Amino acid sequence: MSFIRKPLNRRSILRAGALGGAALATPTIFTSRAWSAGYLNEPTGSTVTLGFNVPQTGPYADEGADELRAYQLAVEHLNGEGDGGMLSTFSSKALKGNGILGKKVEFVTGDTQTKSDAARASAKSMIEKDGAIMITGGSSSGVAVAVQALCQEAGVIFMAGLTHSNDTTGKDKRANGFRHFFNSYMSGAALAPVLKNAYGADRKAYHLTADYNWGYTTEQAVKESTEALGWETVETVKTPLAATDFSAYITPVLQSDADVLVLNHYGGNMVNSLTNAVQFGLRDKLVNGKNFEIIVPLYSRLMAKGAGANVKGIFGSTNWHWSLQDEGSKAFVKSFGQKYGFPPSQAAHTTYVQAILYADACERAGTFNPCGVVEALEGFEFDGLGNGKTLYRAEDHQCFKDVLVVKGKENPTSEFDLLEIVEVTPVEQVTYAPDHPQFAGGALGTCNPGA
Amino acid sequence: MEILRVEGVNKSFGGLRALNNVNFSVEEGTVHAIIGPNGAGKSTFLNCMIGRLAPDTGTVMFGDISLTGMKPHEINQIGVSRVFQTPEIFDDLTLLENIMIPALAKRDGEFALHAFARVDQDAEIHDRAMHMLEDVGLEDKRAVTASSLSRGDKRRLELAMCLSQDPKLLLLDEPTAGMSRADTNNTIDLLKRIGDRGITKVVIEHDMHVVFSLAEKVTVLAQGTIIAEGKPEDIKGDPRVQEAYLGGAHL
Amino acid sequence: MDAILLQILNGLDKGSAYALIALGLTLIFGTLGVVNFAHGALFMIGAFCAVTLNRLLSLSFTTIDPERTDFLGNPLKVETPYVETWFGPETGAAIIDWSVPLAILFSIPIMALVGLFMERGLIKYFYKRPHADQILVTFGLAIVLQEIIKYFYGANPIPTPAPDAFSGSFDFGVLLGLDPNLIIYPYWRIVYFLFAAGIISAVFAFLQFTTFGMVVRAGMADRQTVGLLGINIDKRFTFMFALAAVVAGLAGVMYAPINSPNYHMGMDFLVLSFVVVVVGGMGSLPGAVLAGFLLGILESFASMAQVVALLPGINQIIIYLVAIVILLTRPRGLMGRKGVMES
Amino acid sequence: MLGLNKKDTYMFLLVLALVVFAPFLLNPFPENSELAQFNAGYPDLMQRFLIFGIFAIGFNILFGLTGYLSFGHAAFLGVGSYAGVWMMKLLTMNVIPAIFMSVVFAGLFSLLVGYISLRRSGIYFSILTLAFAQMSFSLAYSVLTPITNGETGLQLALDDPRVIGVSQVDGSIPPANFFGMPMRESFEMSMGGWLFTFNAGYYLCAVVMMIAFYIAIRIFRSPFGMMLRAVKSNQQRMNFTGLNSKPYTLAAFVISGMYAGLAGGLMVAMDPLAGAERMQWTASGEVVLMTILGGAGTLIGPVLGAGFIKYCENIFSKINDNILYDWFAALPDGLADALVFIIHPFIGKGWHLTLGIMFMLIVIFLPGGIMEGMERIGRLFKRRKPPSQDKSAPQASAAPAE
Repeated sequence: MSFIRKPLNRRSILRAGALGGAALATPTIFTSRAWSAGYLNEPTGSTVTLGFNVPQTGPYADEGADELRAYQLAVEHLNGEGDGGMLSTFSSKALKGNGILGKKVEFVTGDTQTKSDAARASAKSMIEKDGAIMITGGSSSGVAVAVQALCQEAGVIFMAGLTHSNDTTGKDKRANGFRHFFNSYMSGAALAPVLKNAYGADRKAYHLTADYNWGYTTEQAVKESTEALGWETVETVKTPLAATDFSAYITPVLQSDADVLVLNHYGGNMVNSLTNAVQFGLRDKLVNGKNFEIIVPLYSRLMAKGAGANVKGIFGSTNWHWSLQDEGSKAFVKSFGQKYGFPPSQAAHTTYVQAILYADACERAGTFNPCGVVEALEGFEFDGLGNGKTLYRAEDHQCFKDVLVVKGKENPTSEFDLLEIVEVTPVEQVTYAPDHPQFAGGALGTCNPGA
Repeated sequence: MEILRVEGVNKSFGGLRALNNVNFSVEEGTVHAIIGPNGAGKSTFLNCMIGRLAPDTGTVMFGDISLTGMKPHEINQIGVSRVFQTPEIFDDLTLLENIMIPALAKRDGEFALHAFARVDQDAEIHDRAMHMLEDVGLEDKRAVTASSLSRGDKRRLELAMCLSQDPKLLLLDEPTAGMSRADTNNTIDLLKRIGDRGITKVVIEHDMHVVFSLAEKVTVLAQGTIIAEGKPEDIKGDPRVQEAYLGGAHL
Repeated sequence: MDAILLQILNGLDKGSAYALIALGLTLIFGTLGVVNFAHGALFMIGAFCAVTLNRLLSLSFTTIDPERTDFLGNPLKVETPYVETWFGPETGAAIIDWSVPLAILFSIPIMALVGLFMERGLIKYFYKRPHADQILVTFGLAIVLQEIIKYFYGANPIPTPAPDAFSGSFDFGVLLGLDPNLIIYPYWRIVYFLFAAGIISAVFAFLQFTTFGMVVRAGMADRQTVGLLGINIDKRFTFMFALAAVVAGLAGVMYAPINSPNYHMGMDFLVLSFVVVVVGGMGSLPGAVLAGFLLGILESFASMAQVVALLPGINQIIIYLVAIVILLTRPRGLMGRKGVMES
Repeated sequence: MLGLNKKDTYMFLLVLALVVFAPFLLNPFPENSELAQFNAGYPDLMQRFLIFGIFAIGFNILFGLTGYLSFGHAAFLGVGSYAGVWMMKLLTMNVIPAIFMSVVFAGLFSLLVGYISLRRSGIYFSILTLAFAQMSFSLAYSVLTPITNGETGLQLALDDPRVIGVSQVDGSIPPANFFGMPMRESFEMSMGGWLFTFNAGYYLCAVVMMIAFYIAIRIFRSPFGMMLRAVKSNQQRMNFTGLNSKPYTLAAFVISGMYAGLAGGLMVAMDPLAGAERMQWTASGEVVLMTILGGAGTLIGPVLGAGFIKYCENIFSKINDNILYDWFAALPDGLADALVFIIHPFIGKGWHLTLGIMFMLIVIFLPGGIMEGMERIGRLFKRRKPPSQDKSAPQASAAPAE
């Protein structure tokens, strides 16, 4: 269902930019973006415009809608409206609730369609037409990497939304791009010990992997970390992204001597492959005297809903979950829940946090200049945003924080209560060297202020 | 001199023998009619000549070139044009264009990538096409889309298209089918005028009035076999022909 | 060997969906000469009939349970479906559990109406228009239909489970005297195959043995002649369109438990089902069914790890590859008539 | 002028004027007004109008003239894009070699696909092209990842060789440029409340598009173009007229494939990334829609269709409820809520719905597309004037195109 919500503020949007109202009197001014001394889309009026680029059509539209809700909430909080949400629990106190650097926060929205081309087009229009100083959002790695590269070229900051592939802060990292969300490596590193405890060290895993970039990095991460703990990988099979019926890929699993199935699938793929796997009775199977198990490395609660009861008892990892009991999470769930009537998803959380972190960095840097923001975010340590102590590592612009290992809840009390937290894997365990082979290649380059 | 020579042609469709060992030849510069009752195999015969159907056995020689196995456009390029039973014209194009296309095909061959030339500045082709339109009396309608023509006009247009190529041999499949008497007479006149150009013509016809007004030689086909051949006057009286036409009241 | 047997089962199962959709497409093409790009959307609407019935049956009233709390710390609101209070908790739960099979009955009138409205309201004005226009307008309609569904049901897949009674798997291995658990197949997928077979037989029987069907078949062969006989073929064709919609809808209803329905599931099937129709031969009903099963089985084989290792990527392109080979070597498709749609 | 007849010269000049002054024409609303939402005069969208215009013009050479409906043209655009990005990775950031190679590769690929697909006609041809394009898309997305970078899309990197350029400048990838002039360079001009942007990349696109448009006019008016229309009209008559239709259709197919490649090359010249989705069947479908919506077989129609769809995609999708409330701020609350409630499903994430409805309306009521609509409006005005003496009725259909 879609909800129509009135914005709290109904003032008309005044576009920021070199013109403001001052130019009204002057007949003609020629400016060249290449010649101006400052940086691209420098806000000179009383407002600053952020660009929220989320999937509004296509299979991830519901996640996009949740991201958009979180952004609207973040904007309210930044502008000092509402209950302030996580601003009160955030360890940095630079934000004062008067917008960013005294400028009221306005926003524009665009539709990524979960396609690299469309996402770049909509980001470009927000930069070129609406004067957005920062682009954020997205629900897939392909889009994140594509838009991140665009923002680097154009000279604005990109605060990635939901993107889990190693490449976003690995071989495709960019100086102007930052990722708060965790990644494939972290999922593998967090899951492996939990899996070992739950299922033992002598397991044979069968991987079904979505045939695209994110699938590859996730398969590699889970494979390497489980093999390090003694598991054996029997087979890895790639499944077409467009596949809807996975029976042809599930039946060979029945025939192998594997006793664990790892579904490196996300979104609709994950819903279908998990549903199919359960249909084929994999969970009731006994192999080598052990219960057959299924693992979903990256859980999305929104999508898990689509798999219904099939998720029960299945392990996976997630960036954040609304049932966390730290102050930050509680404050966020409360303010989101009161505004919209249901708890936020991890996509909503990471995008909300990204918006806050960006605002805070501008505030601390004292400028919207992307290079200043980059400097303020690099190596920034913070707490109180729902994931405990977190570091924005300077070398690759990846956030390092605790990772949640979750499993499908046996007795959910509501339609939102699908996952339970099994373990909060401490950050040390998921930290890796910037030059780790899974992240090899690529370079940040230098920040680009676009002017 | 023979311009077309058909030897031992057989053609079957499933169990049906449509043409049975047909031997036939056309003298250059004559008008040769093929007549026969419905289902006699006239159209099949024509199609075999023109490469639309491949005969099972036998040869079709045009001069000293064998037409068997040649594609329709290749057959046309060596000088054989055809008028169809239902007019085959370019419905969406103007009359002028309808005639310029065959004229261009004649001049430039089966394929020419003249993507930068301008149709409306090709004086040679334009004049030729206009001339043909005048010949068939359609010059006033040169800018009209062909689909809007009456059936008779379409037929005349198709004829003009074929003539614009100066073919050596013109095959006509019931050129007056479905026409009013007046239109038919016009067409006969037209075809007679073409005769002056020395184009050899093979006419398949139902209407004996047409046949006897035009043809110098008549071949009668019945059940896939040639049953008679000769001058029109001789054919008229041939009892086999009478019989083939079952009473043949209209002979 | 057992692996191949299993893939044949998979192929038959997948092919059931292809065959049902292609059957409907062919009925519409064969009778009305219309290329219907909204046919996938009909399949999708069918699946959402199942979702809707499930929701209707689960309509609930709310009571407050002060013992438990929700995510905001407020007392938990407990939803109890009306049917459970009307028929008692157990019968009520059973009714909800059986919502998908019940949706078969629910969807038939709905799909027939959808088909009727589509044909009378839109398609009939396009009989004489070029195929490109038909494609465009039905494609537009497909977008509109799926956006409407998305507006009401969201973009995420919605779980629509089969009745519990069908949850297990059937052991073919034991039947064949092999080891147990070697060749097992989920009950619901077997049901789907049998259901598809039933529908297909029913459609064929209907066309074969009823006067109505005979007229329609004659119409498919030669529309003008039948029109000349003074038979009102148009009304019958409207009926055929509705029938095709019902077939697509039923395929969708029964498919809902196999993969959770989402608003774009129709588009996912659309291109494939067109390929199926063309491979089978435009306008040939047996061709459509045969090609549906054939392509399903080929697709299943192509996704076997051994095959993919040999020809990387073959699982992604097999259907298209087959289509190209068939069209180049046998342009009228497996069982098509010559000259249909060739210009 | 330029070997065009008078009428075509006027049309060419009109299009030229529209393209040159597009930065003004597309920004009719002052920057601070509520209606600025509907301004389309920013570089990215203006570039897209032209690029998809080129794509549609090329597609129309095949579909509009010969009637062969290809459902796989996006594959050529994709191949062109990949070739273009590879040139930028390997050779230089100058866009000219990239665009050139895009056209060459798309041409070669379309020659292959066309040679095979053109053995069939009608819907069989459509399905063949569709199958080729879907295969290209699927493989580019997965198995061919080393060449295409799969889902992420092929993009530039700091360590690309760029043998006759530089790999990086101060830690940044050098911008795509035309002999030193960066494509993203823009001049802004403000007049009163209006802001106009003149972008280097846009004007490069404009030059290329005008050349492409000029070539299309020449093809339409050439004997070759006439032969292509003959293919559509009656292929049988054409063959019995001594013309071999196969090389004609193949040439048209390859030319339109090269146009698609040109569009792909320009796309990466403006924005150096090539994503696999641009090869998907929906992308091929989009160009079909553009052409038919605009008016297949007309010269300007496809360009208008492309503009129409890209405008919907980029403008409607960005309108959100906040903006609606801003528009209706002056109205009483209840009324504003009601209006927003009514409009809400059609904007923002509902733009697909708007597009779907527009398709249907145009196809139902204007089978000849936008061009037919304009013609009808034109006739409405003409009818009021007394008929001029030199215009006999049939003359109107004399010029078949546009």
